[in-house]
Amino acid sequence: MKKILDVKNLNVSFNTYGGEVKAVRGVNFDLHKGETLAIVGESGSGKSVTTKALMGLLPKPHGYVKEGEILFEDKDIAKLSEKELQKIRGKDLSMIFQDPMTSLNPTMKVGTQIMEGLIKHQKMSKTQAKERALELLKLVKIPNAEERIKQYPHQFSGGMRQRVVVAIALACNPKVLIADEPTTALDVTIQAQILDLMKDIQKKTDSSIIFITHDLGVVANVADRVAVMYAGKIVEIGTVDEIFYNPKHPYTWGLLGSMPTLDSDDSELYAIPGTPPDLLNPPKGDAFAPRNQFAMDIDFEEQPPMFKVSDTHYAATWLLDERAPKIDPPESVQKRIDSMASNDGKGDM
Amino acid sequence: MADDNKKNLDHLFVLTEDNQQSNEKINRPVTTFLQDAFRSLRRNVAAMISLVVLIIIIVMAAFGGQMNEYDSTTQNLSWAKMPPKVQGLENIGWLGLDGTDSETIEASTVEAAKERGLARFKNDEEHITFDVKSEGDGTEDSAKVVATHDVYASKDMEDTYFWFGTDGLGRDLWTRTWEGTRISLFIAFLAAAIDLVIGVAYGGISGYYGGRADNVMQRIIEIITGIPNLVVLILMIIIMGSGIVSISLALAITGWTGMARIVRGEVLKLKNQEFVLASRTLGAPNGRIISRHLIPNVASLIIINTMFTIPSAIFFEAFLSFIGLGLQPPTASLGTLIDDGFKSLTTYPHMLIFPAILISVIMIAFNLLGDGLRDAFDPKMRK
Amino acid sequence: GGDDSDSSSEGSDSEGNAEESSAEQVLNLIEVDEIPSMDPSMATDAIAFQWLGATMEGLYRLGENGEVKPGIATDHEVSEDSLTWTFNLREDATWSNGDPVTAHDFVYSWRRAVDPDTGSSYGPYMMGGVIKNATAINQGEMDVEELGVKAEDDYTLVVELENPTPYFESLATFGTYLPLNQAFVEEQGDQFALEADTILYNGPFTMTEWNHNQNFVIEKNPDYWDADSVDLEKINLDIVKDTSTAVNMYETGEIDRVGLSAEYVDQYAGDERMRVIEEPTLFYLKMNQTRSEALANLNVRKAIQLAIDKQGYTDVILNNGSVVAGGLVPANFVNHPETGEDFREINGDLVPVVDKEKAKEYWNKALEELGTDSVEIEMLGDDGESAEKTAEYFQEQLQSTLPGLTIKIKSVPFQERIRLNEEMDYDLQVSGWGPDYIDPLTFMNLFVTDGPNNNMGYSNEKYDELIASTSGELAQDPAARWDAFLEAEKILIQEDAAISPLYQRARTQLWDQDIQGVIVNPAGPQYEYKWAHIE
Amino acid sequence: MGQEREKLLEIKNLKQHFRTGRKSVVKAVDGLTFDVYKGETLGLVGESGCGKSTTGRTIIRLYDATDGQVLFKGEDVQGKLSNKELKKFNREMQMIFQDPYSSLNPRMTVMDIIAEGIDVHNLANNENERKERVYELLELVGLDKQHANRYPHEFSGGQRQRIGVARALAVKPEFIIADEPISALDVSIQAQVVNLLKKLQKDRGLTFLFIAHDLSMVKYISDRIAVMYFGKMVELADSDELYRNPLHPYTKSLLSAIPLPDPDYERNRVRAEYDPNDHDTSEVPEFREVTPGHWVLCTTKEFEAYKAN
Amino acid sequence: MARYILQRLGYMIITLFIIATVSFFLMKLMPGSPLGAAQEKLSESQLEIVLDKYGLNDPIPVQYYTYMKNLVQGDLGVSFQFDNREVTGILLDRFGPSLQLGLQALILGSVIGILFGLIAAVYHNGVIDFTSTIIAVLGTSIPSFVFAGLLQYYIGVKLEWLPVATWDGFEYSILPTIALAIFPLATSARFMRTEMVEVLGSDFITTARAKGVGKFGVVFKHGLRNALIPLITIMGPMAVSLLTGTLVIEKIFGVPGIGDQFVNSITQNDYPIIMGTTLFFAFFFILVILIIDILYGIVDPRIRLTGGDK
Ligand SMILES: Nc1ncnc2c1ncn2[C@@H]1O[C@H](COP(=O)(O)OP(=O)(O)OP(=O)(O)O)[C@@H](O)[C@H]1O
Ligand SMILES: Nc1ncnc2c1ncn2[C@@H]1O[C@H](COP(=O)(O)OP(=O)(O)OP(=O)(O)O)[C@@H](O)[C@H]1O
Ligand SMILES: [Mg+2]
Ligand SMILES: [Mg+2]
Repeated sequence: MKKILDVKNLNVSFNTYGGEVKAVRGVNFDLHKGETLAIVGESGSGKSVTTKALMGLLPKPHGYVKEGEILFEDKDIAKLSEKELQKIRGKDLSMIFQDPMTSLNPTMKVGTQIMEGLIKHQKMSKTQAKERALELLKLVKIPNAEERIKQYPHQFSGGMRQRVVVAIALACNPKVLIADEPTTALDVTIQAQILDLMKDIQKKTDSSIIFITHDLGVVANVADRVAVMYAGKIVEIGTVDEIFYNPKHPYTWGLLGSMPTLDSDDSELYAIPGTPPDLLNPPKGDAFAPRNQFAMDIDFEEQPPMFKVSDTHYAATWLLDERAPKIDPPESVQKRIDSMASNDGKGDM
Repeated sequence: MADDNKKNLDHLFVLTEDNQQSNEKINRPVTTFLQDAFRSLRRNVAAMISLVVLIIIIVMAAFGGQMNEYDSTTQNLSWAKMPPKVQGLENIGWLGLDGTDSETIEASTVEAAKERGLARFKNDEEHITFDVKSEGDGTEDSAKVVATHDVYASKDMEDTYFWFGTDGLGRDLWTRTWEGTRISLFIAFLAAAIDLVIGVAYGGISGYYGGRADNVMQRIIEIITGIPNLVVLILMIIIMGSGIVSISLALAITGWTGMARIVRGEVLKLKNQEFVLASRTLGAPNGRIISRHLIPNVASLIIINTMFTIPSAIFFEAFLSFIGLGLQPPTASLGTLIDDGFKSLTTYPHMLIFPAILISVIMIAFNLLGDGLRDAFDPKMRK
Repeated sequence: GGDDSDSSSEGSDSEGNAEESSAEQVLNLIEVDEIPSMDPSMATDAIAFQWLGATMEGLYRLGENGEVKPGIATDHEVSEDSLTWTFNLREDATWSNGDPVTAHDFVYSWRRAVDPDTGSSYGPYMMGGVIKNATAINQGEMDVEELGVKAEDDYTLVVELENPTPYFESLATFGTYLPLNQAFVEEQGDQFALEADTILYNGPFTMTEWNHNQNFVIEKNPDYWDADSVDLEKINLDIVKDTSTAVNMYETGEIDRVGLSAEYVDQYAGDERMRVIEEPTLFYLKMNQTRSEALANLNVRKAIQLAIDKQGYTDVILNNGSVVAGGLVPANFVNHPETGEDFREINGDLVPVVDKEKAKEYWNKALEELGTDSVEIEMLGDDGESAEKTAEYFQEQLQSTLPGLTIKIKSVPFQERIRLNEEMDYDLQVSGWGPDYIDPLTFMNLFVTDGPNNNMGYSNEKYDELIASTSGELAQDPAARWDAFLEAEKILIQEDAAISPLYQRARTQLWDQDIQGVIVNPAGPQYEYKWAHIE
Repeated sequence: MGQEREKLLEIKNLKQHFRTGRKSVVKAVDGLTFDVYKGETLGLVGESGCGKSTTGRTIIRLYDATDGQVLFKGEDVQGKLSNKELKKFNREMQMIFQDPYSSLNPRMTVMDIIAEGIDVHNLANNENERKERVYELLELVGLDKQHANRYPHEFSGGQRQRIGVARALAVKPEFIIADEPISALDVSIQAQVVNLLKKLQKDRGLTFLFIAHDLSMVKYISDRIAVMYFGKMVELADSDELYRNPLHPYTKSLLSAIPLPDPDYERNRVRAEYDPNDHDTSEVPEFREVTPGHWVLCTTKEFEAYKAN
Repeated sequence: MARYILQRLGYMIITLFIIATVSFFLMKLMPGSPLGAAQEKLSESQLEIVLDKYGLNDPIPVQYYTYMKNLVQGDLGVSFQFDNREVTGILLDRFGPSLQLGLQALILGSVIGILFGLIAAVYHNGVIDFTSTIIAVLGTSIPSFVFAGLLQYYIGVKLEWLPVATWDGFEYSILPTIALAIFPLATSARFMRTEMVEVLGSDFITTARAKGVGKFGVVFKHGLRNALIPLITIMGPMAVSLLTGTLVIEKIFGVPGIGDQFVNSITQNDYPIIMGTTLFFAFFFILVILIIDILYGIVDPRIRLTGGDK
């Protein structure tokens, strides 16, 4: 498969009153044509910042790419001027944001907001753009599109608004669609609809998707590959099956373990204790160490490198070092993994 | 990984014991909300400078009047309208603190201009110096002469210093300016204080009880806003005589509605916040909810609003002086001083400049401080 | 025009702009407020009387030095008993609508002024006690027809007076005595005198434009009987309230005359354009004897009379040419009927400018009499120009000269001051009086017992008698009448120290130097433009 | 089961209508009837805006019910109560709120926040006792007593939520309404709070009404689950029963929409969509017991069909 | 919408009625008579006659009744100080210049202020931002009469660019407009900046940028309208005070406006004008607030104007 995006050693920092916030610290990943890469990780782990850097949307001047390259079709986005970026944004790279309530301009008609990108990038006339906008609204299954196109965002429900956001993002058939928690604010039922919609469209247009979420259920649903972020780093990356059925990083264990399944299971959930680190002063060693049940002394001294598990699966934990004691995932996590395996094929009901 | 690196670290590959316990600790020192706000205020240079300036002004308002030998009421007509003169600064010409009055005169010839210059300063030839700027060719206003009159010398008062000069009754303006500042600040603080009490109580009650009470109370506010404050002020003056109290009261009577609106709006928002609901589920009485939960959370807005009330009260007082409804003499306020000085703007600019600068500095400082506080109190702006 | 050939100031040869006499005869002036009324019966204030005077003509008009010049009346006869005045009117005077001005117009206007239905303030004030039955009519006790004024024929007006009034001639120049065209007034009804075209003019000028509160235009009246004497074609008036604005307008040449406040007088010192205009308006300190025990004491009042340095006050604070006053009747106002000497010169300064030693003496005596060593007195101030400084200054002067005295300043809005005055609810106040007609009486009757302007509890039988005699037995003996005034003034000021004279007001103004022949009147309209011209 | 157990709370035909305009009325809760047994956790699920919070808040008297009864230990707690009754009620029933950020007063120390109930009900005789109680509670929810004199903004979401729990526990309530206590929390933190609640229930025999829209969590923590749709309850059953045998189409659609952290499962998922128009509208549906303990909102026809199943 | 406006107008009538009543009785509390200095010259009985003419001797309830009755018929009475002149006419006359001046100042001030604020927000923390902050703070910190006086002296007298004062055509209105505009300018610049900075940081702006919308489009098409919403709130009362005349500016520039008239009538005890003006101000105030609320609805589609409370 063709690599459409290649992120190399991305470092993003913010200058704040308190000092430099190192929000992203050396992130590497790539994206192939037609695939969906999910990025998971808890709040503040740098997911959004990473994607904003991809779009060249870091808040200037205090947020900046400190180091690294973002190669999109061999151009380094980090080095493009604002003007050049404007040409790419919305056309080749497109983005859906987390909160449908705030990511639409409340004072502009929904139709106009969809048409804007079309007029700009596809050089369409107003009428053409309007037609296409209608088409898009229908594509995202907005009933009564002819009526709705003239309405304002507040007249839409949350789910419909998010569909509008999706329509805007899809307007110019982008090569890469970045979706930053597009369903977090939505109900499960609506979330399911949006996810289906995205998958559907991806199939039709063969675009690539970077999908950010902290909901592992969603990941399991949409992703081909998964990157797990913690404290500004990717701590584990692999195919969706590798991550779910053979997780190697203790943080990934924590994430999996803290989600109950629908199977009756009265045992305690596996909770990750403590709170995430302060990125103003990232710890010396492994940032996850203080919350890691299986932390070793080395974790407090040295940052772990990426250990290769398979060709597609890497994890940054000293536990994978040959000198480390052999540690298995905690019982509750293991049980969950096992039960998932046994669940196979029983998904329909 | 380099090989030697590995060796050195071998011993570290053991599980750390008791890792869990430590991480629920918070290592930062305890900071109250106010400390936190103040800390971010401290980073705001403009606001901090304003704060320092205001403190200096307040100290000067309290003690500045006592820094020289003059008092604010003793008159001496032979000392009237003397320009400012300051020890040490009298030789720095452009500061204008050298105790001279000067006037640029344009006439057709230098002689004519000089003659008018002499007349301008009561023909006190001995102490007038001329600086011919342009010679002139006999046509109208072609000659330009600056006549400078050494006022102190002409009165044989070379060793006397009025730092800000004197006013039309020969009173020391330094003393009067600081006393005026004191009065202006006092009026402003008094008005703000009354404002605070009425506005906060009214807004709080209106917002908290809501419903019909709120509706009625809001209509009352509308009516009060509809009655011009000058009418109220005149009534106050007539009932209580014109003075600090009546001006502050008039200011407060018409001014509290703004505060009430703000507090009401905030209380309306706050009263549905979950922490208030939590308190209600615990059975806390209304009094407790208002005093422990609502008021402390509106406090920052109240402080900010007060920061903006104070300068507008100072302004209003100045405005009243301008339309002749200000304080009664011989009490000075910045307003009366500016009004007084404004009349002599072109002849004796010193009478206007010092109080005008002071009022502007006070206004700027309160505004910047208010802005700074708003930023400091607003958690969105912090980080 | 006319007979005022000796124009006041001549020297405008300083600059090279002495252009031909064909200068445009236009004056640009400002007025400090809107004209409150152009209805002669309703007018009460200086601005109204100023422009009524310019656009209308009564029996007579004031000329140079307060001399009475012929107006609609050419001359008059006075009866033996001085009670009947017969005016002969000129036949060539017309209203601006072409109607002739007749004696009936006067009868109508004067009746209207005292008619209680009109609700005039100045009608009863100016005519009451002067024209026969005026007061009774105003009280509703008699019919207006019974007013002592008759049109013998179209051009003969007979006026019957209540008392002999030697100054009636000058009274007849006053705005309230102007004639009105009955047909026109009644036709206009409510609208009368509200706009420039709802007024009829018979004076040297007419008002051609009146944009309320903004500006108005006065133009030469071609139908005026003496139009030949009128040079001025037009006066443009803007309403400007702020002194510095006015000065700025003068500086840019937008207006031709401006009044200077004390601050500006310094700035323009030595400027040739400056003119000082002395007015017969007198300011004095009223001392209310009814409220404060201290002020009821003669020595306290005498001390106060002497304690204030009035010279410093006029020179530094007022700084507008005002002069210290030594009595109640201003200087250069009335002259002895025989010798022509000035009233003030004859009676001299009844109190010195200042005498702090003497003041202290009186004060100590007074304190002894009062049996106290501290006295508090309230001084009422208002919010007029330099009123604040005045209050401050007097306070300081009195307190520093008279130990134990505390002066509390109470400053209130103008209307409130009038009320407090009326109710005698004050101790001290600065008050001023400008004459309504040219006779000492306009000042002297202020302080008769219960006089409308007394309001300070002053009462002296002798004084009352003397004043009464001037309108009674002495009315026809000018010299004796004069002496009565002299004596009365001494009683008021020297003996009783009822008031403390302060100063006689002057105004300092900048005038364009080519303006000539504007007369400043002692009473009535302040300026007379009929004979003005621009060189 | 069910019937023999002691009913702690009985809700009968509860209605809560909000007047939003002159004419418009939002029927946030429209005739709920259900019981909560002593010691159980009843989960309440449904999509956003279906009236879950309103139900909770009405039960605890934050709103005055438009209609219906709330019997707590057999006594009606709606309507006018005497001060004493009210105080007692306030101690017996408590609430944990959704938003860990807005539910703690930012101007109060943790000590004062937790002690508020103690203060209001005079549960401590002196300052020292008050302090000890707060320390105890802090420890109970897994926090350190050093935290007592700090302000809420210094805590993470999970810690804040635990402070909220401690506050509710301070008055030793029997019944706690937890209104989406974890939905605003990070995944890695959610488990901390859920574990805590579970532990509390086990140790202290508390009764919970657990409101959430995340069915998997609800399933994990609840004994029984009630499903709400537009102000009405559509299904109520034992959690296993509901999961295994959902009857109402809405419940089915809800269950089918929950994404599970299992890629294989997800790949094969089939979603059931719910269209309220599919119902027979000629008859007003009623809440009926299909099998013992399993209630569904249905018409007679549907009822028969369910029964047959 | 129409229903909403009707309802608001209904409220307005009630409010105005109360204000009329309150101001009527406040007037009765004001001491002194409207006759001014002339009254000093009258004897007691003459005074009575004059007071009778104005109906000031009637019992207060009667006066109140008469006043209200006339008010309902749109008759505000006649002025005391300007003999026989109708208050309504005076107010309308005087309102013209104030309205013109106020509108000009409002437009000038808010347009420039908004531009300033916009630029400052876009170049957040730059030199322009700093400069405009300084201008904004100075603009609200210098007493208006000082500013007006300086403007008149330097531009009118020294440079002779514009007429010094009086009211005689458009060029006469320029200086007072500038003097009057400085406050709205400063205020709107400050508000605009704060709001715009906030709006520019919001999600939908990021969405717009993600669409590839350029800087200009982001600021004007997306930012401006949203930042205007809070600005409208403060512009309301400001507009009222500008449009109803500002005494100081009117006095200094010799503008025959209503602010000047108002103070004048207060010092002259001209009750009918004071009451008339108060009612007029109140009416205008409520009207402007209503307009503002309607404007809200236009600028912000989220706000629906309904008959209910808002
Ligand atoms: N504008 C900014 N200024 C300073 N710090 C920032 C800014 N934006 C983000 N950060 C910091 O960067 C870090 C990563 O933030 P980011 O928004 O990428 O997190 P996230 O993984 O998207 O979290 P969430 O799940 O809450 O969206 C956080 O610590 C945040 O505080
Ligand atoms: N005070 C109120 N006034 C008017 N309407 C209200 C009020 N409170 C809630 N509502 C309305 O009642 C309905 C139910 O709201 P509720 O908050 O109970 O839903 P919820 O199920 O808790 O949703 P969520 O999952 O979003 O918390 C909503 O449509 C809401 O808009
Ligand atoms: Mg994010
Ligand atoms: Mg809820």
